[in-house]
Amino acid sequence: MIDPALVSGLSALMFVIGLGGAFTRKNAIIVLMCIELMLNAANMQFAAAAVHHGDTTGWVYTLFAIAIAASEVAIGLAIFLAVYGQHETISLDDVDVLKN
Amino acid sequence: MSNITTVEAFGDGFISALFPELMLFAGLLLLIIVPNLGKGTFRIPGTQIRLPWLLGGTRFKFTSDPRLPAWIASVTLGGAFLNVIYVFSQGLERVVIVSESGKELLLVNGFSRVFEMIFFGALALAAFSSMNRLQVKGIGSRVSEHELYNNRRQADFYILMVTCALGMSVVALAQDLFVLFIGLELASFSTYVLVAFLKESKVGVESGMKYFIVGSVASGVGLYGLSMLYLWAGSLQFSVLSAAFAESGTTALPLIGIGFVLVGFGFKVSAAPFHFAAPDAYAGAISPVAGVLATASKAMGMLGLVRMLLIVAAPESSEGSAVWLACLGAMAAITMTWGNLAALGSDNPKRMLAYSSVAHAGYMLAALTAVGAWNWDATISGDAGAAAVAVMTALLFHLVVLVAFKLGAFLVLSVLESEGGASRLSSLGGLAKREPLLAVAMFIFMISLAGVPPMAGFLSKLLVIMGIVRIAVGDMGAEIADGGVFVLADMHWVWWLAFLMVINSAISVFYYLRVVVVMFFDEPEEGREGPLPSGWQVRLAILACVLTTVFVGLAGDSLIRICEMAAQSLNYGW
Amino acid sequence: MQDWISMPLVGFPLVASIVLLAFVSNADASMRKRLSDPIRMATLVFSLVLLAITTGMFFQYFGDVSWEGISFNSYEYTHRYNWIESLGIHWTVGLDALSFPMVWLTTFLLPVTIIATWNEKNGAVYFPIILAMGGALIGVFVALDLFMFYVFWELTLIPMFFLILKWGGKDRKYASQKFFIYTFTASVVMLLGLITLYFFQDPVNPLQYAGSMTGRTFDIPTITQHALNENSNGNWYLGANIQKVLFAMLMLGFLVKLPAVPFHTWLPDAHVQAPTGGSMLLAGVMLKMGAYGMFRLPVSLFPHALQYFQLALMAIGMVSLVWGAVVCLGQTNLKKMVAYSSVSHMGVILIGIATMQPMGWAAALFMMFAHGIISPMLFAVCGAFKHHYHSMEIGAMRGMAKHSPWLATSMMFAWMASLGLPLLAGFVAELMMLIALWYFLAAEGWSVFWMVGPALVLAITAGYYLWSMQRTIFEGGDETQPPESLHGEPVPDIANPEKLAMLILAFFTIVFGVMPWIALDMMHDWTVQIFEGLIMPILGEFSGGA
Amino acid sequence: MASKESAPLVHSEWLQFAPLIILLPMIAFAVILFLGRVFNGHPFWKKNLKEGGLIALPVMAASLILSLLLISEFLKGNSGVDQIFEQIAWVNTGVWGGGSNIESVSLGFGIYVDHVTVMLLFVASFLCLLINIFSIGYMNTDPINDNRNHRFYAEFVLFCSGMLGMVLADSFLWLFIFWEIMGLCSYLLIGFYYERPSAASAAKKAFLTTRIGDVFLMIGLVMLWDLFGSLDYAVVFATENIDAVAANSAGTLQWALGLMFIGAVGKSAQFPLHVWLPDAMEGPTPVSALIHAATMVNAGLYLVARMFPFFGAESLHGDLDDLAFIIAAIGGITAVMAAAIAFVQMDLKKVLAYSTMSQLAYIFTGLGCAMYLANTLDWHHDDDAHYIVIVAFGAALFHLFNHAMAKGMLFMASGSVIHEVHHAHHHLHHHDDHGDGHGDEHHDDHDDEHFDAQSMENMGGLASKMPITATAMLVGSASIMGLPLIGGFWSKEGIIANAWRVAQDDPRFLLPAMCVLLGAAMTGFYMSRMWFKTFAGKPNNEVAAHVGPTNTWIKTPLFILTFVTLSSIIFAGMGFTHWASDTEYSFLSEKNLLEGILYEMKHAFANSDPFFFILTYIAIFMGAIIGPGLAMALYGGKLAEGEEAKPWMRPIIALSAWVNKRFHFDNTAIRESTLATALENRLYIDEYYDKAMINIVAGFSNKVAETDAEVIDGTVKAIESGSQSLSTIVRSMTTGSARDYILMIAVGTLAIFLLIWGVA
Repeated sequence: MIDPALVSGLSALMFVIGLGGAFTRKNAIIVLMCIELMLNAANMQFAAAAVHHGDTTGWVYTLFAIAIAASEVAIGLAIFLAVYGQHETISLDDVDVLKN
Repeated sequence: MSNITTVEAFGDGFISALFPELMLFAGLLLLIIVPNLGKGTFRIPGTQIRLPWLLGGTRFKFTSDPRLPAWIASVTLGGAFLNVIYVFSQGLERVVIVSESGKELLLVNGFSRVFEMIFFGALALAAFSSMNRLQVKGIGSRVSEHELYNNRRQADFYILMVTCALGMSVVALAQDLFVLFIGLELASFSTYVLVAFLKESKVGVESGMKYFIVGSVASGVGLYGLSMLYLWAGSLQFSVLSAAFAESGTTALPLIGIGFVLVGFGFKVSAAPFHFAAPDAYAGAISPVAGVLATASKAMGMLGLVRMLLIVAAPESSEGSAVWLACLGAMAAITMTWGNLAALGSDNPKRMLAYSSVAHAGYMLAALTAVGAWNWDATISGDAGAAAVAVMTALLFHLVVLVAFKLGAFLVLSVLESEGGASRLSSLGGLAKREPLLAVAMFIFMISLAGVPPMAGFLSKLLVIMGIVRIAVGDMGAEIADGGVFVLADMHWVWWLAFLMVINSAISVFYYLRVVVVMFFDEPEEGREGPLPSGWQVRLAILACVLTTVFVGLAGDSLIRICEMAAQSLNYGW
Repeated sequence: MQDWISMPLVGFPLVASIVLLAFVSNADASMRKRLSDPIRMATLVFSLVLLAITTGMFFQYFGDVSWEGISFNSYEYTHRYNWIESLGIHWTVGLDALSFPMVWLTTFLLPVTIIATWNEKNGAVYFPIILAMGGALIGVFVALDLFMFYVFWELTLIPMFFLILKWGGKDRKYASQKFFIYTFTASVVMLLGLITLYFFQDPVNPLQYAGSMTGRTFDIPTITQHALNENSNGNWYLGANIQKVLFAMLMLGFLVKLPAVPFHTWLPDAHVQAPTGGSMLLAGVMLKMGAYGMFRLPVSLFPHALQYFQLALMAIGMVSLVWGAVVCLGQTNLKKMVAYSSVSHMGVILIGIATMQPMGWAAALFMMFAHGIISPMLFAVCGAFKHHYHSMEIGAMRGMAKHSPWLATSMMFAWMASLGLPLLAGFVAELMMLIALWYFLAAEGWSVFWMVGPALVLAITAGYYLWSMQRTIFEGGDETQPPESLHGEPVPDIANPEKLAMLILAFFTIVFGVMPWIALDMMHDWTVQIFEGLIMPILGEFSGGA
Repeated sequence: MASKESAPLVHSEWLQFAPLIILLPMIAFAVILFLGRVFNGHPFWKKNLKEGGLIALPVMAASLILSLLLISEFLKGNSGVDQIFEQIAWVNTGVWGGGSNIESVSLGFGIYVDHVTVMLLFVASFLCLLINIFSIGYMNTDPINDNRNHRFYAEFVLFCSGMLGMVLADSFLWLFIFWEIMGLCSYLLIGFYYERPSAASAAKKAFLTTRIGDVFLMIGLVMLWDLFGSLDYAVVFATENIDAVAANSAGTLQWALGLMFIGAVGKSAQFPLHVWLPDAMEGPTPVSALIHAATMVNAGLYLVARMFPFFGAESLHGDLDDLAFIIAAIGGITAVMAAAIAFVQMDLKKVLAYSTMSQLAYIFTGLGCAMYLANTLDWHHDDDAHYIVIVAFGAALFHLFNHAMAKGMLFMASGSVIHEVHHAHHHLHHHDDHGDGHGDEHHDDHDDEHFDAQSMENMGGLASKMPITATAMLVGSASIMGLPLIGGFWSKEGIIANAWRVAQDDPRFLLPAMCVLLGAAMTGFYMSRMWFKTFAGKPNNEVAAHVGPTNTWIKTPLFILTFVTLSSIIFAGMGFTHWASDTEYSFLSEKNLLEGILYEMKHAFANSDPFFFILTYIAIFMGAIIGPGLAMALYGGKLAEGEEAKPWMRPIIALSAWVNKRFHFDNTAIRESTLATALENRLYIDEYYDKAMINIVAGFSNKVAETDAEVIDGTVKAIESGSQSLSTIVRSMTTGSARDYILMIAVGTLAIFLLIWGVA
């Protein structure tokens, strides 16, 4: 069995990649993917912790988190679609009517 | 803590304990079903027999009324609100809902009830006042009665409102950090969509996208923090976490976890530097929604912070929590100053209110810092427990009355919006001539926001400052009476947060007053001379806000007592 | 004794004005015009009722009150209701030798202001606001609860803000905001000081009227008594450092309100832009709030700190006195000049306080009162000038003695009263201030040259007033064309209500100039007792126990 | 509410009515002002009541009668100090002067009558009445004054009230209060012709200049207050109080008195605060007579005379001599300076104004010398010294009396001349186009044309046309010049003698002594010059030739005053110099009238001390021969053909004509010299003051106003604009790109992470 610590470390790496990607990429879809990466990092950590503590609640948390991530994607894509309809771009840098 | 009733989920007493929430659930079902009722028929497959099916088809006159969802939502939310108040007036019945395995899931007590009051009240007002002013074709268009009747998105809007309320109430009740998180996400998703609801306008979708994407990142960080806490403690039950902290709260892992969770809630309360999406979101969203963001949503974030920091991470004699105290203090200072400075030059009333809401978040964070501060300063003991209750009381009071005047201000803007936009300060021009009563209402909201007596905003700010100073002074008064000698430096440093808050209130007067000046001094914009088109609902809502603002400001004692009770019932060891 | 009589003093005008305003706000423009006259009459009657009440109080109609014998920290017509019990906040009203003259002054100025600005435009709204202003001002003076005091303190800003904003001059937008923000900023610092003071009470042995949630009280008499007990033991109430800090925080609020140099720049702007009625109340009563607050709180509670800051206060007072007067010399705007003269006169009050002599305090108290009668007249004159000549520039209209003898006479009278002509009210205060100042200097062993500054201000004051009179009342005659701003219309003299107001003000200026004892006898016991109770123990201590 | 202390020690029953002397005019002020405003222009008001003149007249008469009754009571043997103790406790308060109790103090009003009071009370009430009479003749016949004379009379009576109040008040404080009321009236009266810019500016100048003095007076009073704890004469003059003060703070007392003296300098128009007096001649002539010759300017002298008990106090022996010297020196300098400026003035009233200044300076010198003597001689025990001191003080007061009478008369006479010249001018130039009566148009010619009715260039040879006026003027001039046996001679000799007596003692006093001696000659010159230029010689122009006699209202006071001035010897003989100054001395108690007169004669002309014998004759020689002689040589001359002066003036005119013929010399060079130019420009003092005002005061105030606007208010504005630009910076960080927002979240997260990592 894989050492939960390693999984934890991997999740930390994923989290950092996700967070880093979120503010370096312009395309909203990619940013959304980065966010998913962050959520999945948390999921992995939950799973690892569940194993570590031998507690099943962690798995429940993971399942719920996946559901949350899924609905988040659904909402996000719907919004991006609407944004594209109005702005004709989903580049985060170019959608800046509102500022200051 | 003795009189807590334990109820298993869906067991005996579950319904009576969670009656308001179940009301919301019922309302949600009605909202989904009722507007869809029509003359639709169901053809039995293979036959030509059409059975009346009632769903779909040409709608009944009754169900096709676009005001119907609004009414359902308003009645549901309002009913829940009144129910909460009723429950409150019947004395506090504390109920804890546990899972089959005995884990505490939800706790019904005064504290959660007060927050539900805030959530339901704000959302009920927002729903009620959106009834006849919801925009269809983007900011700037006027909605004819006819267009309104054909708008089927009405139902979606109010469904989201109610789900939002449901999510929030879960946050209020949660006794498990993950349950709290799920409630938070439910409410958040609803608000993301509500903000983006004006998908026919550029600003609408843009604000929605920004709010969504930034909020998602923040909640991602928060969730990761949760996972770290779980990794550390093996459970996300408040009781477990609290005990674990009391034992060994100084290690890095849980503290970093707390810090990450702070980010998640920090976004909700729009604390600097997590507030950036807020002004854009407020500016793009329709005003009642912005009002909800500024009041209910913020209260929800605040609630999370209180739960996290005070229940989980601030056990007695915990040296390590001083770290997050410093974080929080710095955040409070930066937030209030940032918000006020930014609002100072803002020409968009909605952005201005957004920044002012950032500033108010700063004040509340300062109060929270003070609550956290009483624990580890050696000179402060004595009535510090009562002092912490006092600050919590102030915090709750502030959140409650904020609904009245912050939401009220947004509702006034919403009246202007329904005429054709409220994104320039000049759109408020000459309001005093056009609608004197509306202008007076806005004036009252503004000075209340600024903290000018005798409005509720003054009392709330006073309570916060008093709470902070009380913590800072501690029991020096008693020791002076015993012959002790002190200097100013003996006071806890949170006193300087009170000082900063006072200075910030002074700065804030500037931009609030500018709104007043524009209303009472400037001429109306071209083509906006006459009285405003709007129905009675929003005006009634505004009137309610005005009355609350003034009445609470003049006689806030009973509300203070309610908040005090709530603060005392926070299930923590004082 | 009808103790309740002090209640309607506050409630009545506020409620009346809100009712009237609510009534008016439902009326359309033409209706409003028609309503203007009855509302004006109604506010006049209301304000006269208030005046009758306070005057009746003075003549002991409502109970046997010996106004001459009210000692320090005892109050007449006190009344206390629970307001916000959890915080120890009560609706407490009461009158003493310090507040009664101010309350009477306020109720006196209300009808006079209404009469003086009888023809103000949009009267249906204007007069109720004036009434509300009066109610708020009275509230400040009768409040015996820190919270209530602060509430009314800030409440006064709102009507004044609207008076300036709606009825003011060209730059009213700027002036009204500056006025509001500037004074608000100072008073929130004061508020923090008040709250800190509040929490330095001992919750273990709570004082009377303490709040259920806090164990402390906002009750001024209780706190004052407590502080008096502590201070007269020779201890520093709350300790040296904290006393000084709190003193400074409270003082900041009051100094800005007073206003003292360098916190005065809101005043000229506010005055120049404010309408006549606003200016009259602003200069007549509102500035006195600062001095009143000083006496009520810092001086009464923190005598040690007063002693410590004595020289600083003296310096600020001196600078205000001289600075205000010198700036006046350089003004060409009539109202601005008068506004700066107020700054100068408020310096007298500050010096009076800083002398720490019963006489100096009596001088300050009397100055508050005297200036409260004289400065409204100054501003009434300025307002009439503006009203008739559509200009505020000195020299815009000359030879007024010819065209507008009434206005010219009023102006000369008011100017002379303000420059401290004997037998008019202002002189008494200035004289007493000088004597007290000399006592201070002599006690400190300072040179007489320090007297030259304040005394020379009397000459400077005469200088700018005479200079302005030379260019307004005198000169010209037939050769001077009326100012261009009149567009060739005939030059009118002031209207009858204005004449009446001027006469009333002039009459009382003379009455209190010739018979200052009416007010001074009331203040005598108070000043002497507060000195004996608070200052003397300290002074004994400081002079090496001698 | 006024607490009344009752310790009635009222000596005289008339003393109870003394407050009426002040109150009556004050009431009249209100009455006249009110009626005047109501009935302005009404024929009854105008013709029968003379626009208030006939209301003022009985009031002033009543005041005079009450004063005389008071004086008579006083002289009847109730010598010593009389006082109404029944005071109004005006201000009650407390002061802390160390120790453990608070002294209760009160500032009250009461009446105080002593020798000095009585003397000045008579001067004031007597002259006020006469000037009131004169005014009715003068003001009401000048159409320019139509419909505004009520203002004149109102202010006039208020002034009188102030003057009488000042004299009767029982404390320095109330002296000051009434003093200021006089100042106000003086301001109003000088600015009576408010439409003239010159009058407006003169009024302002008068008020401001005296106000500067008042400031110091006030400081002095305050210091005095601190020393004595009161300003009541009864308290401050009490020997035990003075002793107590003398023991500790004689120096402070000298400072206090010195500062008070500055007030007197301002009020009595002494150098360097003299600049207002000549300008004040812008007021109507009765005003000049009243304020600037007879009464108000005496207030300063009165104040100094009131200080005498300090100088005379035994315990202060030798402590105040510096101040006495300063008083004398200021007097000496002003005497010469004013006289010199008077040389070149062409304006009749200005000559008199400078003359007033100069004569007041004499009195100051006299007072200074008397005070020096009182302060340095052991006069309480040594009878000779006592006599010297008393006479020295008395001489100064006597000169005050003589000067007031003479100068009042001179001003009225000059007013009469001006009045008639003006009328003649009118008659001559405007007769045709003013057929339809005297209307407001008169304003025009009064201002517009360059005819100056006050200039001596437009007079000359009037002796025959205005005999009464000329006589009055002659007597008045003689009195001022100190021609033997007439009026001021008696007092002036005394002042000069005392100055030299002191100079023998203290060489510092040589300055005032020389000045007064020189001044005698100068007085002789300019007064003669004025008379000859006005009344002798031939009319200078057509206008002067058409001057007619004056009316009865004007003549009456001139007539009375001529006699008073001429009978000065009788007053002297009655021992004026004694009883005016010595509280112990009783009228005619030692000598009868004839003895008194003979004694004075002997004392003046045949002094046993050779020094003073010679000095007397030098003074007479300078004042009565050199001065007038020079004036005759330059300005004397016969009247025009056919004109005949009254017999008593004929020899003088003839003499002047002879001297003129015999000794006439060309003075063009002198007239054009630098000194003369400087004198014509009033020694440039006014210019310097103006420059100082503009450059220093105005410059300073502009700087201060600038600082106020730019630094103090600038700071406020900078805070405002600074926070606005800060706001712009802060808001610009909300770039609009969601990427940046996420970045900020990441940064915040990182910060929290690092902070916690670092600590934990």
